Amino acid sequence: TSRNDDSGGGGGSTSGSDEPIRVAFVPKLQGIPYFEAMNSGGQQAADDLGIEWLYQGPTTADAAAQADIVRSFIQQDVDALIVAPNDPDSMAPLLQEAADKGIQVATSDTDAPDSVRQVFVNQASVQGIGEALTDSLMTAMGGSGKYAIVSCGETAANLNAWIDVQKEYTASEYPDAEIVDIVYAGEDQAAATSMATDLMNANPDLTGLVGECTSSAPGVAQAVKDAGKTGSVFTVGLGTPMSMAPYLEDGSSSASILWDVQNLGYLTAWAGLQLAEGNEFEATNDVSADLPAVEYDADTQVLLLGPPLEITKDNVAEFDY
Amino acid sequence: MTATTEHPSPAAPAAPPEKGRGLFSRALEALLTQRVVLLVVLIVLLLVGMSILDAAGVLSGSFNADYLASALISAVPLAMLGLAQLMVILSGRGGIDLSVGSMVSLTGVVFGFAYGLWGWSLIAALVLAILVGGVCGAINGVLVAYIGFPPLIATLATYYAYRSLALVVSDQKPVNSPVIQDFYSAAQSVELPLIGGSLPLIPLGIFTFLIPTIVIVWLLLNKTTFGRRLYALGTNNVAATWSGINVKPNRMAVYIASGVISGLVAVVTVAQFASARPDAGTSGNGMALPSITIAVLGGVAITGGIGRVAGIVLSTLLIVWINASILLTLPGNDGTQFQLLALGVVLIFASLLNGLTRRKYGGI
Amino acid sequence: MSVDERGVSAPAVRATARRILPPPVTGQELVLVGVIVVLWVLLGLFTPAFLSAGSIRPLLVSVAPIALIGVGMTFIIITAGIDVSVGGAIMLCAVVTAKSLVDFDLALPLAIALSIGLGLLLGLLNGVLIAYGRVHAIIITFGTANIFQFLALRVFGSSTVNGIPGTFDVFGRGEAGRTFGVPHSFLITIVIVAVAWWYLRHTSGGRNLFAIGGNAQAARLAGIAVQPRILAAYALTGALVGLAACFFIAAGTSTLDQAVGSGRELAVIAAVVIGGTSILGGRGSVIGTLLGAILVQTVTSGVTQLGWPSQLANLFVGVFIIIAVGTDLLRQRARKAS
Amino acid sequence: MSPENVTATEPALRLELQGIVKSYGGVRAIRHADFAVRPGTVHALVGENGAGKSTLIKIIAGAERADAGSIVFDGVASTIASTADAIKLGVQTVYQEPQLFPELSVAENVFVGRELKRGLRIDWTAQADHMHELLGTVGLPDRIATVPVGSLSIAEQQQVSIAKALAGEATVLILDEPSAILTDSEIDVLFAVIRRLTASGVAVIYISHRLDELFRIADVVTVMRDGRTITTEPIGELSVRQIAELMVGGVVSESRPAQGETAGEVVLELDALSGADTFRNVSLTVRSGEIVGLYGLVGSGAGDIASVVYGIDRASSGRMLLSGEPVSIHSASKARRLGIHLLPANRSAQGSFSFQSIAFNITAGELKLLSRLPGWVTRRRERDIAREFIDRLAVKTPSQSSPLSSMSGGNAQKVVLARQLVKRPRLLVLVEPTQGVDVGAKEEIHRIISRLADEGTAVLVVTSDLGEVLRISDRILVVRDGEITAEFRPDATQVEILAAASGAESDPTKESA
Ligand SMILES: Nc1ncnc2c1ncn2[C@@H]1O[C@H](COP(=O)(O)OP(=O)(O)OP(=O)(O)O)[C@@H](O)[C@H]1O
Ligand SMILES: Nc1ncnc2c1ncn2[C@@H]1O[C@H](COP(=O)(O)OP(=O)(O)OP(=O)(O)O)[C@@H](O)[C@H]1O
Ligand SMILES: [Mg+2]
Ligand SMILES: [Mg+2]
Repeated sequence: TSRNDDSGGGGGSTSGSDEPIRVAFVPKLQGIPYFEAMNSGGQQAADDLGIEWLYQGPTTADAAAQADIVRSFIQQDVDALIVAPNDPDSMAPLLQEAADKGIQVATSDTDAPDSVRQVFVNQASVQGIGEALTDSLMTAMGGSGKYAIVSCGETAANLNAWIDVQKEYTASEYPDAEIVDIVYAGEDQAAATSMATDLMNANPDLTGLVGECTSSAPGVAQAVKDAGKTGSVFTVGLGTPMSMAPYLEDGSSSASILWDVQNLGYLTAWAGLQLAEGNEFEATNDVSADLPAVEYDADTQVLLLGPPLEITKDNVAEFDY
Repeated sequence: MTATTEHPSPAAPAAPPEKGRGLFSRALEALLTQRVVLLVVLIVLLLVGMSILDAAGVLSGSFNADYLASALISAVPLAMLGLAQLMVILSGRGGIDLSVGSMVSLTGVVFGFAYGLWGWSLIAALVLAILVGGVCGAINGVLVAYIGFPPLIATLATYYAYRSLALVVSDQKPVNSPVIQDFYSAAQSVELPLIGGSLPLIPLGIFTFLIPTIVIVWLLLNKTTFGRRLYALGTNNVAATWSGINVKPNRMAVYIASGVISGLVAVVTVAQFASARPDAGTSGNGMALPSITIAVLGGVAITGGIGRVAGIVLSTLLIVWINASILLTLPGNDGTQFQLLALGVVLIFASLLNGLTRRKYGGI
Repeated sequence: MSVDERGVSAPAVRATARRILPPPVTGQELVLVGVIVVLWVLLGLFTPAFLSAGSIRPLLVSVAPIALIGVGMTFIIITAGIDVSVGGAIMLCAVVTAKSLVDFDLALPLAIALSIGLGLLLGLLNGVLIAYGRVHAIIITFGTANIFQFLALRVFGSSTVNGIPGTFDVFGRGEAGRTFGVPHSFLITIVIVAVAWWYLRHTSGGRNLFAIGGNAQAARLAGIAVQPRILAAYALTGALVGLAACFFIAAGTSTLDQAVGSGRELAVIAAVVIGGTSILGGRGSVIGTLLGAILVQTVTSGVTQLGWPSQLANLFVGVFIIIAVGTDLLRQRARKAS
Repeated sequence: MSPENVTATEPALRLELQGIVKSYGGVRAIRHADFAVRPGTVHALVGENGAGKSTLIKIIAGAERADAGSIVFDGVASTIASTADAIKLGVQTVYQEPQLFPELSVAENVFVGRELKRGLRIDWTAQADHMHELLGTVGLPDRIATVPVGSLSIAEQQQVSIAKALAGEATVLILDEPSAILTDSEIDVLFAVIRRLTASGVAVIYISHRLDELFRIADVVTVMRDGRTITTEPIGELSVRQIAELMVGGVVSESRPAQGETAGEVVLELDALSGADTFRNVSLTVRSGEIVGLYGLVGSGAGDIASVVYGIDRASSGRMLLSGEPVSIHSASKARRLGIHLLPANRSAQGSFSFQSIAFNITAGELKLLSRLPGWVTRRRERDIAREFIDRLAVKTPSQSSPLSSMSGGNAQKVVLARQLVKRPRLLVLVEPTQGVDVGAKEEIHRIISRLADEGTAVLVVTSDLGEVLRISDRILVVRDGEITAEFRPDATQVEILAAASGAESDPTKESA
């Protein structure tokens, strides 16, 4: 068997010192603007930093399909492997396998806490996102009223984490506001729309809706628009700029909470390079012109992109994804 | 050869042994009319082709035994559920089980609770998983065998019901604990004792779950009277009744078997994911449609009465290895997209080839 | 053996004529109407606004595409076939149509024609392979489902289709999309269901579909052109998928993503079987299918409007499939017994 | 018509086939067939099971395509590529196995593929009208029109198939063993129809194993053997015996099988047994070593008695005793455990595992015998058992692993019978044991039955074949309208028995086999 010589730097074609450093990133799901934007950011970094950026994602947001891809990257013996796990728990052992083969491992966008990942590239703190969502909805709703959340995958770890923050934060900061229901529409826009409609019918006094992910954010806005309740029911969500633009324009969506996804991709690629070269992270790192001071928390091993960013009709045009 | 139970067409055996026919023409006929042979050939072609590409250095990673072996980890649930479908589809009357994925999710969660949270022993939790799977399957069985629901409908209904239950009982959070984290070792790749050194690491699940299941199902189908009764009622339900076969309990049994296997797969999946996910068997395309695909690609006649264990094993190997190969051949999103194309083309090509040639060689 | 030599009096004949006519509606359909009425009344009582236009209209909008494809699926299942590729076909038709709406700003008729034409093409592919390939429909359509999905993903090109214009709003968005307050997508569906019902009941083409599903061999021996008819059933379904894809775009947001169509095949099949069409072929009705689609949508949106956990909806869908088909089974038992 | 005036007025040929060849995979169904039919004549086609009769007519009907050979129709060379083509030419066919649609009503079945239309619509009134007339012609009640065919008896289904063939305009009418499952009175109706058709110039091709009836209806007879057409003669020139010998290519013994008069103790006793609404207080006994013939016209309820004895149906009242022990049998498996075996009437539906091997089919009823270990099977035992019975019943097959679907009706019947004999039964019930079986095989099956009896098995033969019941029974019980109306000894005449079976209205002037 070739097992032993493999860990050296495997496939004939890919080994060899003159080759650039190879940083691989596995998104949760391919073909959605969010991760494709991360990809273009990573590509950008690759060009700037002279590394090879490998990007491959499953066609369904499915832990098993993602594992197959991770396995193939391990087989390709890349220098750094970074994953946005669909299921953190199931990713942990795979990262272990990679590490055992001498591959530098990290997570981005979604963490795998109890794994051997050396760093988590965090777009914004869970706290930050949850609070930003709540705050911008509350500004629209005037600090009080009933609202509901249309989430996506029932089991999506980070969505559920944000929702928990929203619950607590709303309770503590906005005593006059109340979350009346939380529903799960999967990655399905149509389902998100009709569930949002049902929620408005079920709660005539509903004045707010949150679209917790990139497919439900435009979904809830569309529902409000169709119901002709623009201006009386306010929506916010985690939507990618271009998909949200029309709704931000016509006011059916008040704001979209996101972050500069391309920069997140850039930072991810950069972090991969640092790991591959064995560099330590500073407390604050000068990554690029856009990212002059990225903070690193050595205890939690987290690189933080920065505070979440509120996209409104004023700045939505600045983004091309 | 088990012409006795397993020949889809009168082809090979029905033809009187003509002296004149050369070895080649008989080999060709076998290739064209027998799925198992076709699958073996396709697998060989794949391996040879990929090795050439590898030698030519156009692959992004080395295509070697280790990779093939590590890819087998996804073959475990696929093949096991394929075997479940084999038995169910064999039983005829439109036998099919759309609920396997949901049963995996549900039993997985229950297993997770028992083993991960209630601190049950592995054996106890395993038995529980088998029981829960068996009960889910029994519900399908009663609906189909005793009340007379068309299987597709009964299992479509329970597919919806079980997946929803899995989410409800788990409060839609993966069940998790250190114990379950460590349970991943049950899915890890290991070195075989003795000869192991000269072989690649093989996922443990192959030995602990898949091969035992293969052997048991194969023995059931080919070496037991239950298998005969199954083929009989799958071929002609009425004639089976008139031959003194109690069709209802036997038909029910295959749905229970399907549930039990799903229970085992649930355990495998918990090990693989190192957590009990309430959507383990239903996320993405779910597990039901792929397992049915494996079964039909393996040559199981959807109308019942025809199907072989070897076909399931081989079609799983083919699919798993094709997918693994594509990932090494096509970088970026293309890779995962072309996996879909490959699956579709192989499935249609194989069925059409056998379907059409069966006519030439005198079909059913 | 000529038709004219009557051996009986005219009234007697007319009586027999009525007797040999297939029944206009099946018991199953009546049961479904009952169940739906009861559910709507209950939901009307226990939710603030279920029976309001603002709730019923979106319900009809989501019913339309499922019922529409359901009509084709009913034809197919009556011939003892099945099509699990509709999900992939929706995805492909939707993305191609949406993209050309964005890129070329197609006029409405062109866009519809494009979508239906493409769907028809996909249906023909299924039909040819199934009718002439001697392979069971479920196998072929499993295969084509993957291929359609692949093609759709290529067209998506690892991105979503953004900024889809409101060309399809006439199908049910806003006042322009309604007549007498009913969304046009639903009205179109009703019309197509009615035509399909008449075709299945009163034309030889329709009756022959039942014959094919009942016993294909005997149908062939009776001189029916079995293969072309089967082909036609899949082609029809393809065309309807094309139209339904327009409905999906119309009901969706200004962004189309890869999730479109996924899992719809099961939703359609569920509607068909709840509607009393026998999966074994030879028996079925498009009205039942429409009712089945309405029932499923009622359950899912009912659960949300009642404020129950949304993940319970599927449980109820499962239960209703059992109940609907179960009652059908029991009534057949009863009929056999008597 | 009599053969004489046929040969006198030589009408042109309606249909002529030459050098027809057809094989299925390895099986050479037709090696060489020449066949010509004249309008206005009834042309009988006879041959042993597997001779190729059905295959030949399937080629005429467009259901199969010949590998070689030519077809000339009304003087024009024609290719019949599909059943549609054949029907266009006016070829109407009644197949050996009824080809109907169980879910659809009789009315719809009759008009499938030949609907009467007004514009796009089906003209239901015209169909109802025509329907009424057709049902009258084939002797079925009018009310049956709306019943789903699935719920009819095989005989009724056969009559529906005939009505179906009559629904379209016919130039050639093909009947493949229509009489096999019809009662004599139903056959009389059929013959009346045939005579009307021939009078109006239709050519009728008539396949049957009941050689005696050919002399009542046929003008010309063609004999097939091993896929070849051996000879074609005016019926008058041949005797039953000659035809039989041409078919088997040898000499047929007329000898009645030896009958063991050693009737032992009572095995089966029915005491005032009644079925749901199929038969009423039937009492009978069958002793070991005795062959009891239960004769009844189709629909008389004789078959239903068998189903109850075998546990397929339930008795509504009365007792059943096995060797004096009262038993309640509610499943076939229970029946078999008690040593009661049954050969079902409908071979294809109730007997065959069509695409499974012959060996599988033979052993399917007695899986326990396939190994010493309970629940286990070993292939060697299976092979041995299969070989033994293939030899004992002289089943014609290249290999025991051939699928049953590749065998002709008669050979398939032997295989299904073998299944009942693998384990020697205490009581063997045979329902229409020789239906659609040729003379040679019929003899063998009868011989097998009486050998079993001699070895001490109690045999109950349920049949509507008068010759058969007289030939093999030690005692004959006649069933009419669900009741046992008479008992005869085998020396009774056909006329007596028929009278008892069909009430007064059967004509006693019927020539006997
Ligand atoms: N390529 C393979 N890889 C792994 N297992 C295999 C392979 N081929 C066959 N097997 C296993 O070997 C056993 C024999 O296969 P199969 O069921 O085809 O037996 P068979 O050829 O039908 O023999 P028999 O005539 O006794 O039934 C089964 O357990 C099957 O799963
Ligand atoms: N579909 C088939 N596949 C393979 N062999 C077949 C098929 N149909 C018929 N045969 C073979 O062709 C030969 C002729 O069959 P055919 O049915 O014509 O005989 P037959 O004269 O009608 O016999 P019977 O009187 O029993 O009906 C038989 O040997 C049979 O095994
Ligand atoms: Mg085998
Ligand atoms: Mg025949």
